[in-house]
Amino acid sequence: MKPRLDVEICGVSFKNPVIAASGTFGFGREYAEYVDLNMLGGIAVKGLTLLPKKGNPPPRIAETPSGILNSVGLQNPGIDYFIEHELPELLKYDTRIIVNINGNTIDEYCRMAEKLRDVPVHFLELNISCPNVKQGGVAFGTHPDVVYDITRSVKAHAKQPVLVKLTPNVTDIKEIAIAVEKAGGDGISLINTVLGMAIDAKKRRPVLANIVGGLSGPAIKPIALRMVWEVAQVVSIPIIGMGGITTGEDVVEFLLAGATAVGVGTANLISPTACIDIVNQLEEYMVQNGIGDVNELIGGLRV
Amino acid sequence: MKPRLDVEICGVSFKNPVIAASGTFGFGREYAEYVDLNMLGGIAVKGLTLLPKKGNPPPRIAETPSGILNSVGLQNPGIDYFIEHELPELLKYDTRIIVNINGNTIDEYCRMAEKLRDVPVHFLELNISCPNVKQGGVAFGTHPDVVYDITRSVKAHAKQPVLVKLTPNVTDIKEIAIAVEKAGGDGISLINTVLGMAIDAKKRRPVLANIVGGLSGPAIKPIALRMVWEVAQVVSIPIIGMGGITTGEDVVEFLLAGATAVGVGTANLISPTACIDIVNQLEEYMVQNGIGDVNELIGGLRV
Amino acid sequence: MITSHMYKMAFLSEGIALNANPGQFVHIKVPGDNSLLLRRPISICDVHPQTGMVEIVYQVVGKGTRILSGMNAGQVIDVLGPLGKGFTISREIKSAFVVGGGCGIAPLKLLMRRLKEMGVVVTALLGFRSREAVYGLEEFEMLSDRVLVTTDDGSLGRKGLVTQVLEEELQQLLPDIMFACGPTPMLKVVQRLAKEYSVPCQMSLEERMGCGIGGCLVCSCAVRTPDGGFEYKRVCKDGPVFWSQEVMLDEATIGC
Amino acid sequence: MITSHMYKMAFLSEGIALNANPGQFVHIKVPGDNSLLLRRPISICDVHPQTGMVEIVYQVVGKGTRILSGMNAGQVIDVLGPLGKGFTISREIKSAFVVGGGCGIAPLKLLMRRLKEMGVVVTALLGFRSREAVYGLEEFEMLSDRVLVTTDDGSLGRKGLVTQVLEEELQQLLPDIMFACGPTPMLKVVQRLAKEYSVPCQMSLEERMGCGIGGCLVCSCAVRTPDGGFEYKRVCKDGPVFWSQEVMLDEATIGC
Ligand SMILES: Cc1cc2nc3c(=O)[nH]c(=O)nc-3n(C[C@H](O)[C@H](O)[C@H](O)COP(=O)(O)OP(=O)(O)OC[C@H]3O[C@@H](n4cnc5c(N)ncnc54)[C@H](O)[C@@H]3O)c2cc1C
Ligand SMILES: Cc1cc2nc3c(=O)[nH]c(=O)nc-3n(C[C@H](O)[C@H](O)[C@H](O)COP(=O)(O)OP(=O)(O)OC[C@H]3O[C@@H](n4cnc5c(N)ncnc54)[C@H](O)[C@@H]3O)c2cc1C
Ligand SMILES: Cc1cc2nc3c(=O)[nH]c(=O)nc-3n(C[C@H](O)[C@H](O)[C@H](O)COP(=O)(O)O)c2cc1C
Ligand SMILES: Cc1cc2nc3c(=O)[nH]c(=O)nc-3n(C[C@H](O)[C@H](O)[C@H](O)COP(=O)(O)O)c2cc1C
Ligand code: FES
Ligand code: FES
Repeated sequence: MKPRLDVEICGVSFKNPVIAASGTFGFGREYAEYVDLNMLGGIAVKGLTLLPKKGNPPPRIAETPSGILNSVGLQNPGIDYFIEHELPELLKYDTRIIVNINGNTIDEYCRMAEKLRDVPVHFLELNISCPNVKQGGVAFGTHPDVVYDITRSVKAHAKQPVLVKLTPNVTDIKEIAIAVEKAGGDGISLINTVLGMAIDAKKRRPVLANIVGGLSGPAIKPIALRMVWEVAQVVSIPIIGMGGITTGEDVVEFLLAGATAVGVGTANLISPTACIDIVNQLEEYMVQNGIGDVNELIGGLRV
Repeated sequence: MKPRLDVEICGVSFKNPVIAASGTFGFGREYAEYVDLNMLGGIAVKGLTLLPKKGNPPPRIAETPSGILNSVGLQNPGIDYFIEHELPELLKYDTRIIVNINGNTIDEYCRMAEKLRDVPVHFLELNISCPNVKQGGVAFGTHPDVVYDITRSVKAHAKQPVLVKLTPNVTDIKEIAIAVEKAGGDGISLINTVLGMAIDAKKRRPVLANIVGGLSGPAIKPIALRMVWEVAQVVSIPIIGMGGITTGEDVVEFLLAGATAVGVGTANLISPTACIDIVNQLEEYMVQNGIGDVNELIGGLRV
Repeated sequence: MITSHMYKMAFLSEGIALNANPGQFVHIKVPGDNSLLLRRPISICDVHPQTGMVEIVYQVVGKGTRILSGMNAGQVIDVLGPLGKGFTISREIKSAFVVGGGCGIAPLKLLMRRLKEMGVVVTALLGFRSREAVYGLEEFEMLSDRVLVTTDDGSLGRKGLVTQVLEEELQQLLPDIMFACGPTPMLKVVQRLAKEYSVPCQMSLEERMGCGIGGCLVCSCAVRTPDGGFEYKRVCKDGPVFWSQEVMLDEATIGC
Repeated sequence: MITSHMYKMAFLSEGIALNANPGQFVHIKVPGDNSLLLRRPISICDVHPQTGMVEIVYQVVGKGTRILSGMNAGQVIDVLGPLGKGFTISREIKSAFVVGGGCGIAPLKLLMRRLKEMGVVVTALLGFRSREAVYGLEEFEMLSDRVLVTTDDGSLGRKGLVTQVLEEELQQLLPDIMFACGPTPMLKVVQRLAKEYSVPCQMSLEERMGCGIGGCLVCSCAVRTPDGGFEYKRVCKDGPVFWSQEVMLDEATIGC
C-alpha cells in the first residue's frame, strides 16, 4: 500500500510535506528543467521586497564544513514584477505557493500583503530573519514585541494565512514563537540561516564580500531540530521545519520533533532533483517502517 | 628561521597560542600517553564544580554532520579533589593551566575562586555557558547584567586573571562581551557549544538521553569565527577563540578574526595528538607565508 | 563479508597485535568522509603476533561501518589501540562459560584462545538471530571444549535465546567464571543469572564514544558505589569489561 | 597530471558531449567527502561526440580539486551539464583573437575547434606563469593559425604578459572579434584594449557558485544597465561568457 504523504497546514492541503525553501529554488523556473514541479508539496519563492533589490556584491557564497554561507542580500525583481511575470509561470503547476516577503519597515510588509490579497497564492511567509540586509531584516526577528507587532499588523492586511519565518540567532526562540502565536500568526517557519563568517587564511580576507553571511546546510541541522522541538512544546500553530535537510530521514526527524512540513534549502544547490529525491526517500522510509500516514510521525518523538 | 609562536595574555606568556579546551582533555593525564604536554600553549581542565558531580545519563554523545553533540553535564570530582589529586600531576608539565569553574550560584563561583587563590594555576575560566546543567549554567551567560555581576563578584575573590567563557546561544554576543569587560574581566573565551539536538529516525527517539546537547566541531566554526570577529570589534581585552578548530589554518583564521589564542576541543576526541599537530601546522603555515611572529596575525584580517 | 551484515577486516599493526588483551578494542577513523568526525570502537577479534595482523569483525549498521566495508586491500587505515580494560583471567580459573550474542561474539575469539592456552575448560554459548547470521563456528569449536548454539528462529542449533540454554547449563554445573558480550537485554539476563547462581561474571559493554582514551567522559556506564548509590565510569578506559555485579544496565545503555 | 598543478580528466557523458558549446561548463560533485557540499564548476575543455567523451583540465587549488585529482579510471562521477551560456560565434566572423591566461586556457580548446570548423582565421595568444605551466600547445597549434606564447619568466615564448603581446597585435591588425578567458587582472586589460581598439570581445568569468543552474543568485557579476547603473547577473546562467563592454570587473570578482 502506498503510504499517505499529504499534510494540512491552516486548512490548505499539501500533497507531501516537502517544500522548496525560499531563496534556494528561484521562482521554480530553473528547476522545472530538472524535476516535475507538480510533485512538490510546495514552493517558497525567492524573498521579495516592495521595490527591486540589487543584493550584495560577490563573492556571495562560501563553503564551510558540511555547510555553506550565503550573503545574497535579497536580490529580487520586486513584488510587482513577481506578480506580473513570474507568478503566472508558477501557477501552471499544481503545488502550493508560499510568497516570502521582506520589508525594511512594518508598513512595507503590510503593503506587500495588500498587493497579494487578490493574487492566487496560498501563503505569505514573513521573513523577519534575513541576516543579509542592513535595515530591518534580522533585527525584526529578535524582539518578541516587534515580532508581535509585525505579525499582528500584517495579519490585518493579509488575505492568505501568514507564516512567520524566524531567525535562530536569538537567546530564546520559544518566546519569539509564542509572540507569533499570540499575534494571530498562522504558522511558523524555522530556521532561517545562522549568522556566520568564513576567512581565507591564505589571502587573510573574509571569503564573502559582505564579511558575514548566513550558515545553512547539514551543519545546522542539530540547531534547527532543537529549535523546532523547543517551539513545538510551546505553540500549537503548525511549524514548517528546516535547516540542513538533505534526505528523507532528515524529514522524518523534523516531523518527529514537531514540524508539520519541512523546507529544503541548501540541498537544492547540491542537486536540482533534491526535493523529489527526498520525497521518494521519505516514502521509502515509511514503507520500510510500516507507517501508513505521514501524519503519524508529526510530533511523534518518544522521549 | 623558526617563527615566534609565543603570545601573551594578561601578562602571562604562552609558548604557543594553542590551548586544549575544557572538557575535551580531561586533566591532561590521559593525553600524556600520546603527546608531550610541555608542547602545549595551555590546558583548560575539565569543568569543575564545588562538589563532585555525577553528570547526565548516557548516551552523552551524538555525531552530526561535521559536528558532535555532547551532554556530559559537567561530570567531575569536585574542586577539592582536583586541587589535591589531579593538579599535582599537571604541575609537572611546563604549560599554562586554566581552571574551568562552574557554579549554580554566584556564590559558588566565588567560593571556588577563593579555594584557588593559593593554588599555582594561571587562569580561572568562568564557564557561564554550559548548556548541560539545569540550574545556572547557560542562563548565567545570556543576560548582560548577570554576566556583569558574576564577573565582578568573582574578580573580587580571585587572585588569578579571570577569563569568562561565553555561550553562543544569545541574540547579541557583543553586549555580553562588553559586560565582561566593564566588570573587569581579564579575557573572554568563546565559544562554548551551540545548543542542538539529534534524533534517531529509526528508533524515533532523541540520540542523547538528555534530549538536547552542545554542538561542537567544524560545523560551528563559521559561527565561532563570526562571534570572535564581532567581539574583537567591541572589546580590548584578549579573546581565546574556539569552535571547530582542527588544523593550523583554522588557528590562523581565529587569530586574524581577533583572537590572541585559541582553544581546541572536539579535535582532541578525534585524535589524541590533535593539539600538537595543530601547533606544527601553524608553524608550517607561518614559514610558508613568511610570517616571523604569530602576533602579526592577531586581528590582521583585511576587510 | 562473512554474513549478510557482518564483515571481517584484517590490518597490520604490530603494536596492537603484540599488546592486545581479549576484550580490548580499537578506535577506527572512518576514511574519506570528513563529515563523520568520530572514530568507531570495534573489539579486537583476534591477533597474530607473529605477522602483526589484527582481525576485527563488525556489523554494518550505519554510515561509518558502511564505508569501512567498502575499503579495499592495501588501503591505509587510522586506528588507535589497543584500548580499554579487557577481560581479567586469573590463574585460579579452571572452567568458564563464555556467552555471546550476535555481533557481541567478536571479542570472544581472542578470549577463548587465551583461555585455551591457560588450560581452562570452556563452554561457549552463542546466540544468533538465525542460521544466516552465524559465523566463525569452526574456529569457536577449535578454541573451546563445547559449543552450544541457539538461534531465535531455530534454523541452527536450539531454538530460543542463548540465556535459556545458559540457565539450563548453570543448573547442571557451575563454572568458576562467566564471560559475556552481547546486546543489553542478553547481558541483563546473564547478570541476573550470575547473581542467582553466584558465579562471578565479567561482561563487555558498549556505549557511544568520543576520544576512546578516557578524556572526554561521554562513554559512561553506571557503576554501583559502596554507599548504595552509583557513579558513572568510562566504558572506554575503566571498561569496556566490568564485573557484572557492579554495573547497572538500565534503559539508557544502548545495545549493539 | 599534465603540469605540476594541472590535471586532465576525461569522462563519458553522451548528453554533454553532444550538446556542449564552447565556454559552457560542468558542475562536479566532489566524491566521497560529504563535508564538502558544493559542486565545483569546471569548463568543458573538449568533447568527442562520437565516443561521448568529455575532457576537462583543472588546477588543484583546494580540497575539492585535490580529491578529483586522486580519482581512478572507472570511478563514477556526478556531473551536471553542459551549463551556462558559452561563446557566441556568428556566421559573419572571419578572424578572431583568442586570449587565454593560465588555467583560463581550458575552455578555449573547444572554442578554437569550432572556429576552425567555421573557417575563422584564429590567432591564439596564450600566457603562462612559466615553461612548467604550459600545456596543450601542440593541440592549440593544430587548431589555430598562429599561436603566440608568453611566460611571466620568459622560460618559453615571449617574456611578459599576454596582454602586452595582444596590444602589439592589435596595433598591427584588428580581428572581427576577441574571445578571452583567464584571471581577472588579465581580463581587465583585455577589456580596456577591446574598448580602445573597438573590437567586440567576449570574456568568460569565474565566480563562486551554488546551484550552477540559475536558482540561488550567489554567482553574481555586475553588468551595466542602460540607465548608467548596474545590476547583478548570474555567472552560471546568464554567463559565464559576457560581452566585455557590459561587465564590470571590480576587486570583488575572484580570479582563477
Ligand atoms: C567497546 C566497543 C566494542 C565494539 N565492538 C564491536 C564489534 O566488534 N563489532 C561490531 O560490529 N560492533 C562493535 N561495536 C559497535 C560499533 O562501535 C558500532 O556498531 C559502530 O560504531 C557503528 O558505527 P556506524 O558509523 O556504522 O553507525 P552510525 O549509527 O552511523 O554511528 C553514529 C555514531 O554512533 C556510534 N554508535 C552507533 N552504534 C554504536 C554502538 N552500538 N556502540 C557504540 N557506538 C555506537 C558510532 O560510533 C558513531 O559515533 C562496539 C562498540 C563498543 C563501544
Ligand atoms: C564557470 C567556471 C569555469 C571554471 N573552469 C575551470 C577550469 O576549466 N579549470 C580550472 O582549473 N578551474 C576552473 N574554474 C575554477 C574552479 O571552479 C575552482 O578552481 C574550483 O572550484 C576550486 O575548488 P577546490 O575545492 O579545489 O577549491 P576550494 O578553495 O577548497 O573551494 C572552496 C569553494 O570555493 C569555490 N571556488 C574556489 N575557487 C574558485 C574559483 N576560482 N571560481 C569559482 N569557485 C571557486 C569552490 O567551488 C568551492 O565551492 C572555473 C570556475 C568557474 C566559475
Ligand atoms: C542561497 C540562499 C538564499 C536564501 N534566501 C532566502 C530568502 O530570500 N528568504 C528566506 O526567508 N530565506 C532564505 N534563505 C534561507 C533558507 O530558506 C533556509 O531557511 C535556510 O537555508 C535553512 O535551510 P537549509 O539548511 O535547508 O538551507 C536562503 C538560503 C540560501 C542558502
Ligand atoms: C565532550 C565535551 C565536553 C566539554 N566540557 C566543557 C566543560 O566542562 N567546560 C567548558 O567550559 N566547556 C566544555 N566544552 C566546550 C569546549 O571547551 C569548547 O568550548 C567547545 O567544544 C567548542 O570548541 P570545539 O568545537 O573545538 O570543540 C566541552 C566540549 C565537549 C565536546
Ligand atoms: S570516549 Fe572519551 S572518555 Fe570514553
Ligand atoms: S550558482 Fe546559483 S544562480 Fe548561479
